[in-house]
Amino acid sequence: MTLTDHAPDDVLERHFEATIARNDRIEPRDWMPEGYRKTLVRQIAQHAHSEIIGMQPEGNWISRAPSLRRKAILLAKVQDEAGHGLYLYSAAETLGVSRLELTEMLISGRQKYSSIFNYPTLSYADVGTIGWLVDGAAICNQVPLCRTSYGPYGRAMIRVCKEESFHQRQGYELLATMMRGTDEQRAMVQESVNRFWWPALMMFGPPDADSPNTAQSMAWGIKRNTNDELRQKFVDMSVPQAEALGVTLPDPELIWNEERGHHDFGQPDWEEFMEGVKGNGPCNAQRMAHRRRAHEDGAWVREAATAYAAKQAAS
Amino acid sequence: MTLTDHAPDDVLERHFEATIARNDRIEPRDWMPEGYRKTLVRQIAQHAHSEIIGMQPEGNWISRAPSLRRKAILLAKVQDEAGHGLYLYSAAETLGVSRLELTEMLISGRQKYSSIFNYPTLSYADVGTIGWLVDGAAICNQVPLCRTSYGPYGRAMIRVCKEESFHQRQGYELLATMMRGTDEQRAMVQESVNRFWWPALMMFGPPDADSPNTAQSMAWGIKRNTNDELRQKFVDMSVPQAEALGVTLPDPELIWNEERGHHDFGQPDWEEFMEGVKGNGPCNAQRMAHRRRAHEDGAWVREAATAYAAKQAAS
Amino acid sequence: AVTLSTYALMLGDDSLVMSHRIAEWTSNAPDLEDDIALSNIALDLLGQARLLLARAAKADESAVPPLPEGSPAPPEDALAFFREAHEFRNVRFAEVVNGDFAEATVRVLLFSVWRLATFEKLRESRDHVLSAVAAKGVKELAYHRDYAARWFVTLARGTDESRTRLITALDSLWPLWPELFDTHPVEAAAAEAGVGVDPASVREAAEAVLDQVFTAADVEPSQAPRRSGVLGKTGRDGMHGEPLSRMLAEMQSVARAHLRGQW
Amino acid sequence: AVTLSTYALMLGDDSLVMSHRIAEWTSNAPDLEDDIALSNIALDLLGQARLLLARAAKADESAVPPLPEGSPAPPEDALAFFREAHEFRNVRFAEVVNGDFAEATVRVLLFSVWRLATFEKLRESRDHVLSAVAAKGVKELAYHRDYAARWFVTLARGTDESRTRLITALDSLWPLWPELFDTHPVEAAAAEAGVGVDPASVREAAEAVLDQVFTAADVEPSQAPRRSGVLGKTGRDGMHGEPLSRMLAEMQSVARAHLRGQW
Repeated sequence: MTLTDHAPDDVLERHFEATIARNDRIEPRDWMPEGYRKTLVRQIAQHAHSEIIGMQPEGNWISRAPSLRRKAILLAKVQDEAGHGLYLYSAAETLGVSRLELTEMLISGRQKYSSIFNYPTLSYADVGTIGWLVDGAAICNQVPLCRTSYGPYGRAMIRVCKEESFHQRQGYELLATMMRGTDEQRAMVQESVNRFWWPALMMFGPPDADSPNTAQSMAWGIKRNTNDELRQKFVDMSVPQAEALGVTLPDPELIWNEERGHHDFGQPDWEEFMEGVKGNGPCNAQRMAHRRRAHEDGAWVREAATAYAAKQAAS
Repeated sequence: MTLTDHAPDDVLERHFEATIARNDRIEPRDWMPEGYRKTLVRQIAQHAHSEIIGMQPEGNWISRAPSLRRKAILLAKVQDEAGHGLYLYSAAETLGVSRLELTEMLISGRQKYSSIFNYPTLSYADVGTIGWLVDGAAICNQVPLCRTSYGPYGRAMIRVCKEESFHQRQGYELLATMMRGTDEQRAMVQESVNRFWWPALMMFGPPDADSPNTAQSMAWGIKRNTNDELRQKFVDMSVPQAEALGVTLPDPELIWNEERGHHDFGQPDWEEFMEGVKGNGPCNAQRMAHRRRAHEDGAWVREAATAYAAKQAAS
Repeated sequence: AVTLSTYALMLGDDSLVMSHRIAEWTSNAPDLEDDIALSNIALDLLGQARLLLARAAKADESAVPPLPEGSPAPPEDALAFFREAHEFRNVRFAEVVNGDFAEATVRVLLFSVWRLATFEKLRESRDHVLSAVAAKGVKELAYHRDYAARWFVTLARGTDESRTRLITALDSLWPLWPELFDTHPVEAAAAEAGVGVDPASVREAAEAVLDQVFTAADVEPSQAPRRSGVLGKTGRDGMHGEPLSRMLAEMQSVARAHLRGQW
Repeated sequence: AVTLSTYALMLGDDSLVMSHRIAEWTSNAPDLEDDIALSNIALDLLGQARLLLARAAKADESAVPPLPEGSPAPPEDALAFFREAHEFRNVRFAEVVNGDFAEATVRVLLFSVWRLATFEKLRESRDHVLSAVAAKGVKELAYHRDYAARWFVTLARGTDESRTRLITALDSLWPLWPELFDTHPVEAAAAEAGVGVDPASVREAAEAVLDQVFTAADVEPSQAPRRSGVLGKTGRDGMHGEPLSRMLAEMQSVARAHLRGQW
């Protein structure tokens, strides 16, 4: 008999809290508070949706990749994002929701995905910049999640992070190669970095003062750092990389603060961020329409697979 | 009272034949033999369908026209083809069939269009070659039809021919301009002419010996020349134009025959021609699918227009 | 001269990109009459684009991308076929990927109502080329507007399906409507110099015309919120959506494959 | 060497063009597993294309389009990004515009069954590069075939709609099946020289495999007649359909905009 089966709620709750306190993992069959479960489902689903929607901005350039090697790298990367979506939906499924339900939540707009993917990709340099800055920011967000209290999520994140850091290096390498190319290519890289720097900073979410759910998530061990802590870490990490690359980060307030031992930096445009969250960003409608169409176009295929499986089972 | 209303059939028939013999026009309200009507509907419909399907091979290059002037010329030309379709469907409607019925005959494959449009357009030179050779062959076919015995058809043809000869000059002028350009452009023109020469010869239909309907159509004054007569005329006309352009017509048997006062020339591949007629040409499936899709996509619009008109009439 | 050039480029790019999208309807319209009408609209806009781009080139030759020696391409072609997406200054409205016929109806209606209000004022431009383009354009655009308004009312009052499609199309394009009336510094300067029109100054006139159409169609104005740009930048700044670079890849492919080509 | 080069180009172009079409499914498949599987197929084919085009370039350097001095593009990229449509030697089957998922299923099935039969023999090529590509490719193609065959049976035996769509797809692609087994003079010469495979020699093997799949799916072989070429020429002669030049306009756009670009 495991503890889950018949123990009264307060015993279970004490057990849950002790597990969290020990930094041990909660597993699917363990008892967990409903709020914990809901928060996790929301967070994992949003993360999974982000991987799936995130296939579009980069996928936009697969057909135009300027060398066969880059085409292979990009195609494999977008494929990995589908794979990440798959792990994460599986992790969410251990909490009792199906992938189909979650997909419908995405398509109907009831669940969100990362706003970064509502920005358009406008040149091939964006493939590199997304790798470097967007995947870089994602890694800062996600590395702590490898130690998240929910087992399946944490294990999924370990795989995801390993691949993401590979993608980040590939993105950086593309930009570095382009910087060794023509003047037009260097200008393309700089322009791309100008566009993605601020949206990348937004990926850590609003400033801590405006992020009411952070405390509970941290208490539950779902989240391990505040938004502002992670954002600072990302900035500190990116500055020397930008220097090595030879690009300028488009923030006049960006400067090393000897006293803090960190960089000071400016604030992104949180109003534009909120427009994106509300659905009014430059590509929200396009991303949602694409996902909805793909899902609807696939309905007859999924039905056929179900019908065939049923016939096989019956025979 | 006109002759049509109550006169017995043999009187009507004699009147019809006398009109034909005088080279006068038969008009919609005149009596006509059923075979004459059917032959005309088939021929006019096929001609109208050819204009409509013929929009596709050239339309394929509107989005890629290499100068703004050429883009305007090409767009206007394809638009004219839609206009020709319109005149011709109207002429057919005077014989008691509706445009919608005819469109459905086209889409279901029960009526044909000119096989030339089942060849693909593979370079911008094809826009010029279609103007020069395909429109040129069409004009040879159509000029005599301006004197065809059925009034509305003849009058439609007068308008069509006037515009076609304008298109032919534009096509020739494009090729002439390209021939003054780069080596690649000259090669492109020659390759295009190589591809379209034989299909253009096929536009006059099979050799007279294999064209059983010609005699009746000529007796009725629907057709004014045999296939081979028209083909000869086209070859004789094209040879000096090709020379002026600086391209070679891809027929080793092509040579001036002093005795006949005409060019001798080789035979096109009539087997390939028949494959096209049977639906197996390189683009038949694509052309039909395009037309079918456009027609089906427009169904709700046509329904809305009908519903709106009915509401307006009722109020 | 740079102001005039950039201003003409903005208007020219709107016309060129919009013309390209409308021309994609050729051989795809619901009926022959509409195929012809849409080609006609595309042709009118293309004609405007040629004159406007030529004006942009003449006002500031440095705006024209350099072509290899021996290229006979006129400057308006160099501008159309040899700039990258971020150098295009058209409003994002013009570049959106085509939808169904309801979308084409709304697209032509909104564009022509906006552009007509602009050209009515632009007839007074101190620049004789711009004023001539506007004077000719006003007649063309009035025809485009009337064609689209007729279909707008027909679809709104036709069947349930056509009404639903029309309203969906209106909601899908409406988020880009406010951007048409944003005043870019170049437009402000052009207006100041008496050669151009401040877009903000024509909003009232344009919306009054639209309201008439909406009323005739018994359609409520859309409530769809404005689509934001990227870091506050939109089409006029060269900040576009993803579809423009794809459109240009196709549009420019033949011209770029033959750098010294004669056409 | 010219024979070997052209033969490798033919195989390489098949893989490249087919890979491009399959990659267009990315982010569009009916389910994540299929998105991943199709990307995988596209990646395998792309890998084959790179090796085959590199072999073509090495066997005959004159086959490689000249690039401006300073271009660091490797020869396989020069071949992929700087040839015109008529210089591509792929079978027309590979270039057809994508349809629905049934079409993707039939496309991958027919292509992989054909190519697998070819590669099984090509493993014996006297050319070590071709034999190595074939040896590796056989495993990849067997996976592609199995994936497609599974879906072929599933769709055939799933719902009425899926069965209808599958048969429609089979009839739409079948007219290009016979062309896969036409022997081009270059292929005949390559087979003669012991470096290539005569396509005609693998038809029986390929059709035997297909028949097994058809039987499992309870589907009759298609009766759709062969699609003719232009003046007897088809893909292997550089005579393609309209879609190829559009595909290339997109595929080559970035590479061509940066003639000296480093990527």
